[in-house]
Amino acid sequence: MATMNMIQAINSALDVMLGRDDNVVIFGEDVGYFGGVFRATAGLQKKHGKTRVFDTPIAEGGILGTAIGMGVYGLRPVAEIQFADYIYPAFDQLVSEAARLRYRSGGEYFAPITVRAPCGGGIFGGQTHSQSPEGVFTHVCGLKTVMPSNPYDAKGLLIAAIEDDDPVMFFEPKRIYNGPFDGHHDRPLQPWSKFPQSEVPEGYYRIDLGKAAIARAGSDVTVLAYGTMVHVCLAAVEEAGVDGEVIDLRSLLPIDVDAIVASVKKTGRCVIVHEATRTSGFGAELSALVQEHCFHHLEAPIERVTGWDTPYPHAFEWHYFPGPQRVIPALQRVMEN
Amino acid sequence: MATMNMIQAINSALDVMLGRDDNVVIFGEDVGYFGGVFRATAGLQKKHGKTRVFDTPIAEGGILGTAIGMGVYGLRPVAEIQFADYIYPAFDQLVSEAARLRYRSGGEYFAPITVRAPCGGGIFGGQTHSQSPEGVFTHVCGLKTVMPSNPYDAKGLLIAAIEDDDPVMFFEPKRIYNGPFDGHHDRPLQPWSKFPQSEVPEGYYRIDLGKAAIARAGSDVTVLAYGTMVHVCLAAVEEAGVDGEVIDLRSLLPIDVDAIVASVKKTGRCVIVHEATRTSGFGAELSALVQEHCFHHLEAPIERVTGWDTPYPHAFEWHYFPGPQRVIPALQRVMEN
Amino acid sequence: MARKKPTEPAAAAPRGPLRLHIPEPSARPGEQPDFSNIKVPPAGKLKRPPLNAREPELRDYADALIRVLDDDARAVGDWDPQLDAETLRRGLRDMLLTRTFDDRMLRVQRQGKTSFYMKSTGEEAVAIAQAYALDPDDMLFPSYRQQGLLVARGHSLVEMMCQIFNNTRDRLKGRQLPIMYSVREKNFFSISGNLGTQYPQAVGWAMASAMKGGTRIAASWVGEGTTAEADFHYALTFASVYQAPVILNVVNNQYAISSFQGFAGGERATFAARAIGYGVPGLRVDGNDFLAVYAATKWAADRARSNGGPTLIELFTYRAAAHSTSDDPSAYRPQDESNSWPLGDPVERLKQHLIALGEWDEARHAALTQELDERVKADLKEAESYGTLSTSPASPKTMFEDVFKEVPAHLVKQRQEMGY
Amino acid sequence: MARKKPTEPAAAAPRGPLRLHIPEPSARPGEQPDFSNIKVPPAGKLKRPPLNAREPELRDYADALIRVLDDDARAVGDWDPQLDAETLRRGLRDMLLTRTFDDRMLRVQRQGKTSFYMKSTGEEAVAIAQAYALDPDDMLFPSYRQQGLLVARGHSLVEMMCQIFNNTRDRLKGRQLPIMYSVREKNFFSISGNLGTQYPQAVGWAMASAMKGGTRIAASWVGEGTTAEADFHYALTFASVYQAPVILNVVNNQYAISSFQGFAGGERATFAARAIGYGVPGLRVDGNDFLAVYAATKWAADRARSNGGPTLIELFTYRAAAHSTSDDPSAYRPQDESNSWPLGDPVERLKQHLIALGEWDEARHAALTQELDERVKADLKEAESYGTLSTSPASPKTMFEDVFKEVPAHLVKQRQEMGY
Ligand SMILES: Cc1ncc(C[n+]2csc(CCOP(=O)(O)OP(=O)(O)O)c2C)c(N)n1
Ligand SMILES: Cc1ncc(C[n+]2csc(CCOP(=O)(O)OP(=O)(O)O)c2C)c(N)n1
Ligand SMILES: [Mg+2]
Ligand SMILES: [Mg+2]
Repeated sequence: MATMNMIQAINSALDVMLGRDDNVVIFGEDVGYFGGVFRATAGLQKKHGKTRVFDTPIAEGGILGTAIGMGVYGLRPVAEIQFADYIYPAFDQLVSEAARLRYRSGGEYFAPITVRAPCGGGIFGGQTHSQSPEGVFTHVCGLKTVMPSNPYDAKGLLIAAIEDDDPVMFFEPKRIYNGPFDGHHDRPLQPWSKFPQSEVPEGYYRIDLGKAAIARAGSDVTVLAYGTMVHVCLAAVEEAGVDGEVIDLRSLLPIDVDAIVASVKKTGRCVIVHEATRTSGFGAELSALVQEHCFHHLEAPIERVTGWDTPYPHAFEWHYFPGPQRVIPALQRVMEN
Repeated sequence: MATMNMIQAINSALDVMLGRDDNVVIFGEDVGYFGGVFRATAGLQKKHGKTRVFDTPIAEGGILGTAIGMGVYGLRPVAEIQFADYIYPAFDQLVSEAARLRYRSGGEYFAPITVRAPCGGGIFGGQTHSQSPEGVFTHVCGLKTVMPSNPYDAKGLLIAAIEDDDPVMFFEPKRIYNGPFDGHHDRPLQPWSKFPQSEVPEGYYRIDLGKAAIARAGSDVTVLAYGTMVHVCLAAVEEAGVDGEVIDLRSLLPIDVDAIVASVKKTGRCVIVHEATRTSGFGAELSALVQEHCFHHLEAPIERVTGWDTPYPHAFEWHYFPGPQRVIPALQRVMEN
Repeated sequence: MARKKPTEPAAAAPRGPLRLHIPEPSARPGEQPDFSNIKVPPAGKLKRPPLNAREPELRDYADALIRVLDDDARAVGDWDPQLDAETLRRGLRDMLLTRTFDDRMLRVQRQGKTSFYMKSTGEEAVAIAQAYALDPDDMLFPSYRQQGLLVARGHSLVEMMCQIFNNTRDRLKGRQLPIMYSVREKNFFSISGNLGTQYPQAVGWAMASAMKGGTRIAASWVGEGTTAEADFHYALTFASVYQAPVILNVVNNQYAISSFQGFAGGERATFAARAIGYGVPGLRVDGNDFLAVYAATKWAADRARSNGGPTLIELFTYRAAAHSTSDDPSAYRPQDESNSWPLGDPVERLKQHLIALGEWDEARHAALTQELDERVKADLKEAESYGTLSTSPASPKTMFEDVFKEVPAHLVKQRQEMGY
Repeated sequence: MARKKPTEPAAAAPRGPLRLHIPEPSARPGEQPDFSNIKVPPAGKLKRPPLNAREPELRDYADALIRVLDDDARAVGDWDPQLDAETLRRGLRDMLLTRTFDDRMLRVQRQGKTSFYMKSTGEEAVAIAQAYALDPDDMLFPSYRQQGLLVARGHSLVEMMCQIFNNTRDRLKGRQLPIMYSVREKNFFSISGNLGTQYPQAVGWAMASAMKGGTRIAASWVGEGTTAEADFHYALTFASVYQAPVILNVVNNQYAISSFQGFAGGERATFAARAIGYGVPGLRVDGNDFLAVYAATKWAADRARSNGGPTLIELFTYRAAAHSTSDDPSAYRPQDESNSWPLGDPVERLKQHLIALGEWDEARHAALTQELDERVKADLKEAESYGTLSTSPASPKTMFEDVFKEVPAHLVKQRQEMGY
């Protein structure tokens, strides 16, 4: 066991997999010699060599196009997209190729790639360093989409993603790389070392994709969240004095419907929280699933608390970010019903 | 008044706008001399000249990137993407540029572009000539998304889209270019000429974006659909013997919430139908909206009838296509509650 | 020279009006075909450069046209690969078989037994000669118009037909549009409906082969129209940066559906010249000259195999048939344009070469033509016995498989909803 | 020559093992800076070609380096634009003002008054000289490192600072990361955070100008690292096909954050050479030579204005500062590398040229430096009086505006939810 923040846990997962499997290769913009703009790959090129961990041209579509080809050869490419906001140039290779290859080739070929991308706001990155595009990928059949909320999960899920023979979108909420952020931007950030999820085994372990975690058990209301929002919701339920059951989805696709349904049937209430824009965000799918499975158990309308349907405005970060000040009233509204 | 099928109505809209506004230009792959693979621009280059209607390189991202630049100059570009399945290479220019330009420039610059793209299946086009990606664009703030279901609406909505100063995604269900298809693929196709919506004024008229239409008034259940599915749903309610109120959304964003809510509050039941894959499709947003606004009026769970979460399989077109055989049972289920 | 204030409008330069240039082909329907703008240099003039020549020394090859077969159908010059007669006859047979297969499948589509077909008529030398110049274990990332690669590698025509019919023996389980083959045991990659995506994938595959210290190289094909897509640029950039062992082929058959190659930039430069800016050798080859295509490809393959890096090859040819069964070229080009194509027909040219060598004659050719026709008919008969699209396709039960390695819960549920 | 069976592995070629090439810069931290691989040709040797020269005649310019200022700081050769002393002094002033602004804003960011800043230190000649060579109504599609364009066009520094502070006078309403300017009245396009997207947009704008028979041309800028993006390829393809009146600039400052230009293909060819494959002229210019940059840009502008079509210009320079305030170059390049840059510093070189002309001296330079420093300080004082990011930003009420032309119902609702 060691104490790791989220970047260290991700670095450790990559290091472990590079050591275990000769077919794992890691590349992306500035990930090689420099070790990545968030230092996620720091030291890995020095340790594992220039052909295992290397820099690429600035061409996200080329990064993922070549990654697919490497996967077809038999490698397990782990590509970094420097910011999730820059994944769009690679959209065609993801949607038309990585996601479709196994199907269209009758299983002859597939793309066992992992795409790492820091996502989310709260770091004053402005509209092109703050986006949460995960919802789009959950609409693309053939892709798996994952977002961890803490160091322990980040390492276990990333190892599972790398070992997965399907393409996995692995989104990393950059706001919580160093510590769990609960939305109280005016308070000092607590480092991960103060939290149990920073206790991370140095070696190999995996957390299977598709299993949610109960971040906090409760009986009043089910709160569905992932990534940074898990910590926001944990703070919000405490401050609202509501016995909320906070479910950390961890994997959006496949989604752990059973865990969600079991909880909502128990609480009869549901609040869904994500940082991404509201309209057609993943919260919409969650809301539809919950009402389809739990219609007769629902005692109040399902609430969605999300980023506004605008770009992420640099100066208004805290007006945009769905923090406790927005989650708490939603919790209170569902409890009133 | 003239009798037009959907292609003729679209061609007429383009012709009218080329005539009315010198700043309207039309371009795309094979749209110039040849007139488009679906003939939507047939005759327009000959009539309006080579610099108003022209062919482009095969580069969807270049087509929309240059379209944005033309829009910044002051033109009103109408770009054709040959199939909606091929829009992904242009995704970054749409999401990061067309949708964001007005916002990030404080209103100094904007992209008054219209993107036409034939979408949907039912023509044995296989997985890369059958997709319905509209849902993805409704998640992108700054884009408007439209899908007509008949010639009259197609012309009026397309003219409104071209005149709109915001970027508009204009999806054309290719299966109904020649006639309204109700999902009964074993029956002969009825041409548009047999239906009143083929009565189309030759001149200028517009249908404002954001207003739904009641395709069929009813009191039992609200059926939300757009494009080809409107015709499938009309057939399904008749065959199910259910007094369904079929709402043709026409515009997905902005969405006519008032029309939807008024209907569901009246019927207490709702079935949502689209051809796109289910998970995180636009049906999810519709379901979430309906339960948020009509929770206390709902007498049965909202049902979604959609394409399966797989690519569109060439040989199994009719197993994939959500025809009456799948809409009818859904109608019956919601009525049972 | 008068000193001018730079911020004033440049006096020297005329101030517009600016004009937009719209490319225009040399002839449209109703007009006489006109290929006068195409320069056809004599065969055999160009030297075959050493394998280790650096790109700047090779620039002329991007603007030239590598040709081996002269007007008397003789193989001349440094690029003559000196293939033995047996190989040449096999090449003739494989090209003819590809053409026969295409003709038959077109009819089958016209009969409504399937939904779609695409011919490679006039371009057979590209696929056949290039397949010969590569090793059997080299990986192929084709577009939809290199069916000849499968013929050259001896793939079963019946299997190809079963895919075209989406029948019970379709290894792609009825999922794909006809001709979107995938044949792993022939190292033939799954064809994509999205243009150009295979290009960077081929580079990635080749990078992997190099990372692993392997010996296999990759080759990929796009049409000249597809060079405008991002994937073309990605592929050349990555191939150049990492010196990947890959051959990137541009089949310039003059058309992209209705658009002549001017809309891809062909009015301003050759497609082989695109390589120059990446420091990659660009070879422009007579695509209807079996020997030239073989020789250029062999050079590029040997270079890649000896860690010499990537090569871009433009195969200059002509799309003699319609783009696909959904297309009618008479709407955008002169009816008989293909007959005026200055570089002739690849089958006819190789046939004449063999005859000139005394290794072939009309009688044997007629016999071969008939033999292949019967073979294809027989294969068709067998394939149809497994069903056609209009009859019994493969089972829909399988349509929820292979979206993911294992069928996830939500797809099991959907399959059950469908009643399977 | 032995006749070989082609389908056998090629005997001639060695069969691997293949190796993957990973580009490596000449020096890393702790090592001596090493620019020995950079050839610096003497100034004044190249002829200035006629405006109507066709691309093939211009190929040498893509591998050359256009230079006007020689080692004695004298303007020599055919490319000397013969600018008058007044213009040269203005150029010096604008370059120095840009540098002073950058230095001050860096401090402001370090003080926590804003979140981010990017300097253009060492690259000032690019923006200033190019702005001079264009007309004021020509449209500029810059990247984030051409702030000098605004300085050259006389834009208010206070306004720029207000954007950097996101304060109450920020015309971008607090929405954008600092330095992502948009200044319509200066024909300066909105800077995008997504690399390269402005390149095809500039081409589209230029196409529109040509469609309308206008006189205005467009210019756009990307860094050498960004040339790997799709938009670079789209821009060159469309510019070539439609012969758009546009100047496409590649600022090769040797680095893309931590990656040296070899990862963009710079080990194999110049970035100017990319133009060749599109039949577009490519000019490679000493980017730290104010006169050379001016002259090459003027040539391209005059050419475009006279319907001569697009030009690609590679501006060969060096990023002397960190990539941004989020970056620390000491982690990936030798500490003092910039001092060894063989093409010197653009401000110093123009200063020496003016002194050599007898039009400038150290005393005046010192005075100018102090004047500009005071001006920037004064402007900063005013800008701060309108607030900084850490104090009062513009009102959040506006954050729902401009997503669409009119605020749609769902955004009105969300604004109300937010309490405005
Ligand atoms: C990304 C994408 N855009 C558009 C299309 C539609 N399309 C199919 S083939 C074709 C023309 C391709 O021409 P070319 O690359 O020259 O190949 P050829 O057909 O001549 O062999 C087009 C535009 C597509 N399949 N994919
Ligand atoms: C599409 C996209 N990918 C990645 C980034 C992250 N990024 C910002 S600047 C930069 C380096 C650009 O280098 P270069 O093009 O050489 O310009 P320079 O910074 O040297 O002026 C990168 C990778 C981005 N902004 N957009
Ligand atoms: Mg072609
Ligand atoms: Mg750079």
